[in-house]
Amino acid sequence: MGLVLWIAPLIAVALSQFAKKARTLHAISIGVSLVMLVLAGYCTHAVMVAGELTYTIFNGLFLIDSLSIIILDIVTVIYFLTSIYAIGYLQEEVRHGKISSEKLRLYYMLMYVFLFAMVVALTVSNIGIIWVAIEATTLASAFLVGFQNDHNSLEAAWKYIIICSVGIAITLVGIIFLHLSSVDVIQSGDALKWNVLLSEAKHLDEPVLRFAFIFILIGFGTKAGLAPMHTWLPDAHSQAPSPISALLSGVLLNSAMYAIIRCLTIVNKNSGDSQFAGRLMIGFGLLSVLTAAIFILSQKDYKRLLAYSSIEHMGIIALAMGLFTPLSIFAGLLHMMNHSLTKSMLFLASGNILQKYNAREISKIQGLLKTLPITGTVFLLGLLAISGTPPFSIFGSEVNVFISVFNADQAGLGIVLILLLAIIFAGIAATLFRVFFGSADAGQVQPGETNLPGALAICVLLIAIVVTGLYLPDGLKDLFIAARQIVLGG
Amino acid sequence: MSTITYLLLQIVMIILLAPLVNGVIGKIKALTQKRTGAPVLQMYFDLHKLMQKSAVVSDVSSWIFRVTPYIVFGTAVVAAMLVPVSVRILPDSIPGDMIMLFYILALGRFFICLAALDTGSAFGGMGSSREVMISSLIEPSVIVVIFTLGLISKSTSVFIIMETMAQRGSSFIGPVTILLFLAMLMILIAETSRIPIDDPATHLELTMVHEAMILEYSGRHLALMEFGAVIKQMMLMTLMVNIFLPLESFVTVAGFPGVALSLLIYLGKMLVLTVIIALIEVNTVKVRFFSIPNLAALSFILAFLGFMQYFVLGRS
Amino acid sequence: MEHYLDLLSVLMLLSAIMLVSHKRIRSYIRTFRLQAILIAVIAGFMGFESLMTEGSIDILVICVIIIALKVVIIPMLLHKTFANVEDVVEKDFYLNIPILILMSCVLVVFSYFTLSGISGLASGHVNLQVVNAFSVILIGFFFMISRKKAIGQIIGYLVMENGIFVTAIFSTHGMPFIVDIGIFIDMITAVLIMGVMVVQINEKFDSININNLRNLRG
Amino acid sequence: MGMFESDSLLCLTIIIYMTAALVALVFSGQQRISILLTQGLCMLAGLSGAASALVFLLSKEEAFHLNLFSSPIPFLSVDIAFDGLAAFFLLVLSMLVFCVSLYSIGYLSHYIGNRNVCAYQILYVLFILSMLLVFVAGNGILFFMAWEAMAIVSYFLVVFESENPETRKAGLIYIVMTNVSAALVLVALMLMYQYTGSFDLSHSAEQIPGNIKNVMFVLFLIGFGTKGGIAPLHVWLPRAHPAAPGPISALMSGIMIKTAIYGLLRFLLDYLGAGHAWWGYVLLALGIFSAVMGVLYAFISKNIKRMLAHSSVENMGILFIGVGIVLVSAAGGAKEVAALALMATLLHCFFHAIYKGSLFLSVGSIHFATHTKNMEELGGLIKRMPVTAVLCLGGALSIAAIVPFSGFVSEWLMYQSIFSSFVLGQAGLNILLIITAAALAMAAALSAGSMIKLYGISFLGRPRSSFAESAVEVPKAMNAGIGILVSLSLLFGLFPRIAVNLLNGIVSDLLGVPIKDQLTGNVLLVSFPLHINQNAISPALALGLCVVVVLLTLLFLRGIGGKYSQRIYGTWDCGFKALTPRMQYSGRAFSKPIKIVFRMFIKSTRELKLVGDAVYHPESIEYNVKTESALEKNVYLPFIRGVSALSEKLKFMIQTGSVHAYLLYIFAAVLVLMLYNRVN
Repeated sequence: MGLVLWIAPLIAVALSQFAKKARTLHAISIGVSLVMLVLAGYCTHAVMVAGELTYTIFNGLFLIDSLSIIILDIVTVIYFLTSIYAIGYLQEEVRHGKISSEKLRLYYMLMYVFLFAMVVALTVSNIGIIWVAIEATTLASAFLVGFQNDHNSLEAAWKYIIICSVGIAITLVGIIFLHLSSVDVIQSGDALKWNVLLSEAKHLDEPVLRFAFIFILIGFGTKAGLAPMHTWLPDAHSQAPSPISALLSGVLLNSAMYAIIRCLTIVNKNSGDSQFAGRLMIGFGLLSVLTAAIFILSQKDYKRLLAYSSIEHMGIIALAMGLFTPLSIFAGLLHMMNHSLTKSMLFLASGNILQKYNAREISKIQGLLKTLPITGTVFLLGLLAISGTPPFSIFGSEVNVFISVFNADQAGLGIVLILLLAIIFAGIAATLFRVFFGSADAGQVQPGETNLPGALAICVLLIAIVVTGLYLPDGLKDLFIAARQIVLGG
Repeated sequence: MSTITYLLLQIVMIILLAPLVNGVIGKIKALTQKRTGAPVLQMYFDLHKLMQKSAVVSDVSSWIFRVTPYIVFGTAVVAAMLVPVSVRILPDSIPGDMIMLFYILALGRFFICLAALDTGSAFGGMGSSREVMISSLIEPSVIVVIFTLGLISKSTSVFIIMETMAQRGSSFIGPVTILLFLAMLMILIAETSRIPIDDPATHLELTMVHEAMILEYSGRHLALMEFGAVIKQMMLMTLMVNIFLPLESFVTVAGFPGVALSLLIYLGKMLVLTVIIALIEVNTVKVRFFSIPNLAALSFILAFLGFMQYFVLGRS
Repeated sequence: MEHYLDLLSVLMLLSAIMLVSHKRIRSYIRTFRLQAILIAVIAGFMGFESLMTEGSIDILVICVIIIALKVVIIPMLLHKTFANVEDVVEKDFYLNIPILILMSCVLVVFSYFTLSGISGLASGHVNLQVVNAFSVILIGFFFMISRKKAIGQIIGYLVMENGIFVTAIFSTHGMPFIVDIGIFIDMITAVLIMGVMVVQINEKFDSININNLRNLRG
Repeated sequence: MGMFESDSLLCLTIIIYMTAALVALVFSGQQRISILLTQGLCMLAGLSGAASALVFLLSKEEAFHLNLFSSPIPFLSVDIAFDGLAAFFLLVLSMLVFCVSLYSIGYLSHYIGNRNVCAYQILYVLFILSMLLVFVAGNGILFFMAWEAMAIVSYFLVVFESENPETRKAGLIYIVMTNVSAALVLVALMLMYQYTGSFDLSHSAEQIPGNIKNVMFVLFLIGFGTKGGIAPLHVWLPRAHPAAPGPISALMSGIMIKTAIYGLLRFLLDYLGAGHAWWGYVLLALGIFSAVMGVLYAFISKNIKRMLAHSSVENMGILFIGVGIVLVSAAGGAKEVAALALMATLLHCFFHAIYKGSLFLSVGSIHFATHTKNMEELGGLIKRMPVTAVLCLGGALSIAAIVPFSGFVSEWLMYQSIFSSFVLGQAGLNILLIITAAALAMAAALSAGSMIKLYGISFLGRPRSSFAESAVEVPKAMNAGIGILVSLSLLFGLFPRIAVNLLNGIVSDLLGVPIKDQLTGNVLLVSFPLHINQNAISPALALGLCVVVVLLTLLFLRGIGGKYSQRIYGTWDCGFKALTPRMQYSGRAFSKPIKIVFRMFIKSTRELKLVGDAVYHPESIEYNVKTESALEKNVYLPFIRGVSALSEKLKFMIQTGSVHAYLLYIFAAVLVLMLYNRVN
């Protein structure tokens, strides 16, 4: 049943081959995303009951536990909302003759491949396959990034594919050494399986493992957008069509981070403490937040700004994971969810803005609240949420991160972190708040929402982040706690 | 009981004698200038005449303009009630706090300044603007003087301060008191708008401050204004003489004769102070408006030095 | 036969350094093919050995794939893609060739220094081979940075991949089979996509000089 | 919990506020109804809030905790701790809210049709609610959440009339400064957690080591000081408060900046327990600085709302002086003095909220009637808006600390507490105290001056523009709102004992020394037989005397001069016969002398343009003076420029756009980490 998760996107690819009209394409995409959502729900249920879900075929290659199911749920939910949004978005694009219906099919097929790769990455037990899948996501999304096929998007795509491929290649080195560290312990049958590696962690060859972790961290870190490997991210996220940006920021970064967390778990269990790996994670995390702060302070392009804020939040997550205390891990996982929902909401909203004003420069946008009442409001609240303002969900997880930092007697680190976040807020306020006020020159912009499905989608996301700001369903909380247990090493 | 007698005494001594001071000052100035000068009681005649005249009121002005004279006069009188002419008769139920004394005067000043602006004439505005500057510059030294006196007598109540000074007997002349006296003298001059701060006799827009504010007034309003001003002056002078020249210790007899004697002494002291003020008026000229800050600063420095002296000389 | 492998690994390294010293795109591709052949040989050796000892033909299969992919297909694709610019001499480097070569030697030393700390690859032979292979990775990476044209990046990426593969095969006699297959599929698609993009870049910017791609900054 | 106990009333209040927000949302269609309902509900909530506070303060209940909601997310829970301090600030808030909402019913009428009333009202309610939560928050995180919410919501209210770019700039400065300061507060709270292991504000702070306490003090000082607009962190205040709509500026100046005082008292005095004397010294110094700075700028500003905003800075300075004395004397062990100073501080909070609220509201009425905030375009309003004029005069007298209004009482208590703290008798402190007193005196005189300017220029004389010419009296609801505040101010001015008795419990809670037994005399009389001075004031008596005197005078005059007769005639014009409004003294001219005297603090650039040929016979002369704060010019602007320039520079240094550079970063990262791994 869970295996349908792998099959469904492939079927969708096949179907969209034969689809004639745009409407059918949209229908297929909604259908498949709905199927994925249902399946994810099923798996979640199964995992909640059994703790993990696996099948005997491919000797247990398919394996989901609470950690992966959380990310998987995020993926499917955001993918679903994005595909709702995409309908309106793409229709608008087609209406303006920006893309032909042929390209529409290509878009959807690439989307399915992207989805497939991502789901595979989250549901397999073999780190090697995870690597393959994540590389595949790069390849699938490279064209999506360059979808507009103008100078900038092409440049972005090129940088994206080059840097990410290199990064992922480096990961491969790490995985080789990971394998090397386990050859004499684990028989070749379940080599590189993270569950086996985890259970055997104590017997792995420590120096090799550490060596491996360096490369894995840098490699997957490149994909997760940790500074200084983040450089592809602002370009790709700002140039990609907004639904893609939403997926990249809300989903792809998480699955890369997921892979890192898996390996982190193994390394820490192997060495018994989080000294070595923790330091690296915290270092990269803090560096990312710092970079984001520098870049946000004087940002001229709102999509880039959002991209940098993704870097910031990935940094926070990495930092939380690096601390490796129960609280910090819980907070980090929570932050992954909150950030994904909020950021994808923002990117979707920015897509509406881009289509309306057809300008990326902040300076060219005015009177947003008047022009796009719904999108504008959501965008404004989203900005507040992303910069950690109560009562939105990100505040909750950020505060928990802070607390765990101070709890670990890292007062200095905590102070730096808090101040950097304050600076980032100041930056966002200073650069971006001006777009909401005043009134757009009636010449080229006429008020009114164009993308109604999109408006619906972002509203759903807004409600989600407001609710999760103060409340978590018990089931979800149990999942997070189980996941925390897993990260802590079972 | 004592309160009633006190009030009566205050009314008689301060309010009724207030215009006389101006008369005396005027006379002394005239004599020093080899003139006969107006009679000492001139101001009484003026007030009487003014009270009978009908008032001319600007059509621009509002009720503020009309009520101000009463407020000014009222506050002056109330203030006068708080400053005993003799420490032998003190009220038991009137709290006379020295800070409050100046804040009561502030009420009057507030309304004078408003009334000056009420008629929409440039003179009024000029006057009140200048008045505000002078008063706010002199205020710090007032408070320092009050605090220092208060520290000496462990209270900021006028009565207690006067009593303590009186009990200190002949040792009243000391560095602290002298410095404070000089500071207070400047405050007095500033508050009563006399030379060198302001010239009550002039009506030249370059120089006038207080006169500019009451320029629009006439008839009984003017009378009340003038009267209020002299009461205020009388009150401040009383304050000074009873604090800085406490000759009570020379009065040995008790009871009514004692009171009478101390009142006589009080009149004597007042005469002395009047002469001092008159001589200052004669021998100095009105300073440039923007040198008034220097005078204010000087008075503040004096008061501050007095304060320092108090601590340096160990609570002398 | 270990010393054969040593020899081959050293040849690998040499080929990598040779690559750094080249200036023409055609010679890039030629050198890459040479390196691919070396890898194929190594894989052949290893595969033969493992066939003898364990009776598994995984590595031989992979050897075949390598020959098919790296020796035949990819160079062909590259030739096709860069047909029009093959003979252009790449002039402007960030650093001149001798210094580049010197730095790649430094990289070899560095990788020896860093790897020598790892007890996991204790026995000297493996150590030597792994060090060589690893240096190939670093040099490939370095090559990517040192060349300004798109082809430079692609070749460098491929060389990295070679190095990684050899490292894998030297240190652990290959990854699990399925992983290897996946890796190859990814690699070929990656190269394909890069190729396509190079074509697009070429027609958009009418040059494959990556330095022109600098609109997105800050 | 019975119906009329403070805890149930408190919950009721919160519920009513929530319903108010809901109602505003539901009735967004019919704006008139929604205004009536929402503001009405707010008034109701104000009443019940005040009731809860009063019940608590009068019945001397024990402080209580309520856990309204606790989230599955760790550390996020709405638990309320209600003690005397909270009750007091709740009381102030509720009284103000009641009057402001009453006022708003009239004020909002000119939003109907041209503004989003629904959004405004929801924000308004949320603003009040967040402040309420700040006061009753039981744990640090909730406190911070409420604090942050307050900042954000108030930001949106500040920029509500956002068509004016100045407003947006003000909003930006406000949001940035307030958030950075909030971050500092958060750091302090985190430190608190790190050492005590709990965010509970009633938890003891013993485990916190001394140096950390000092760090926390500095953090709290900057954090709360910025919120309270204490100089030199006040730059946002004179911009934001004038920019906001009338009722909002009343709330902001009236109560929001007081949250800073609440924070200081709550954390420094209640939580950290007074601590060192130097904390007090710092507060004193800051207080003096902002009192003088604030009043100077208030005096010279010609925008009526900005003048009031500056005067808020001054009053925050006075409050800081009060807190400073509390800390100094508490650290010095002179509990009575501390109690006296605390009482003075609380009273000043209370009264300033009342009269500053009334002033901002009446200035709002002026803006409502004339659509200008510029003093130089006003004048003669006393004839056109008689009621507003009377009410505004009341407010002006109160803030000028003039007998018999409430301003004087707290001012006098301030003087007395300064005077009392000489018992501590340290040379340095004595000097500082006497300077404080002098500064306070000058500030009081100057603020009286600025009120004379405000009132005289805008209400008296002749109208200086057509706006003022055509002004009409504002709706009754507005004047009613102001009226209540002014009469409260007069009431407490005449009978200060009421307020003092009310607050006595708080003082004894916080310092263990009830101030009550230092009070003697009847209700008319507040006197403090402290062991160093027995002083007394009785405003009521003074007023009574004054009235009697005036009546007697009237009789006397009647006796001498006969019936009063007057002749209406033009103002004296030197026979020139053509006085125009432009010949009146302007606001700028009024404040010129002070401006010249204090020129070292006030940077003003003037430009004189002679139109026409010769210097001797110009056709017309244009004279323009621009006054700006030396602080902003020399400190803030350069800083901001520097930061943004740096960011610009680094941006292009790092994100060069060259893929080679990017690869190089990764390469470098690999090499560095390998080295790192090798060397340890």
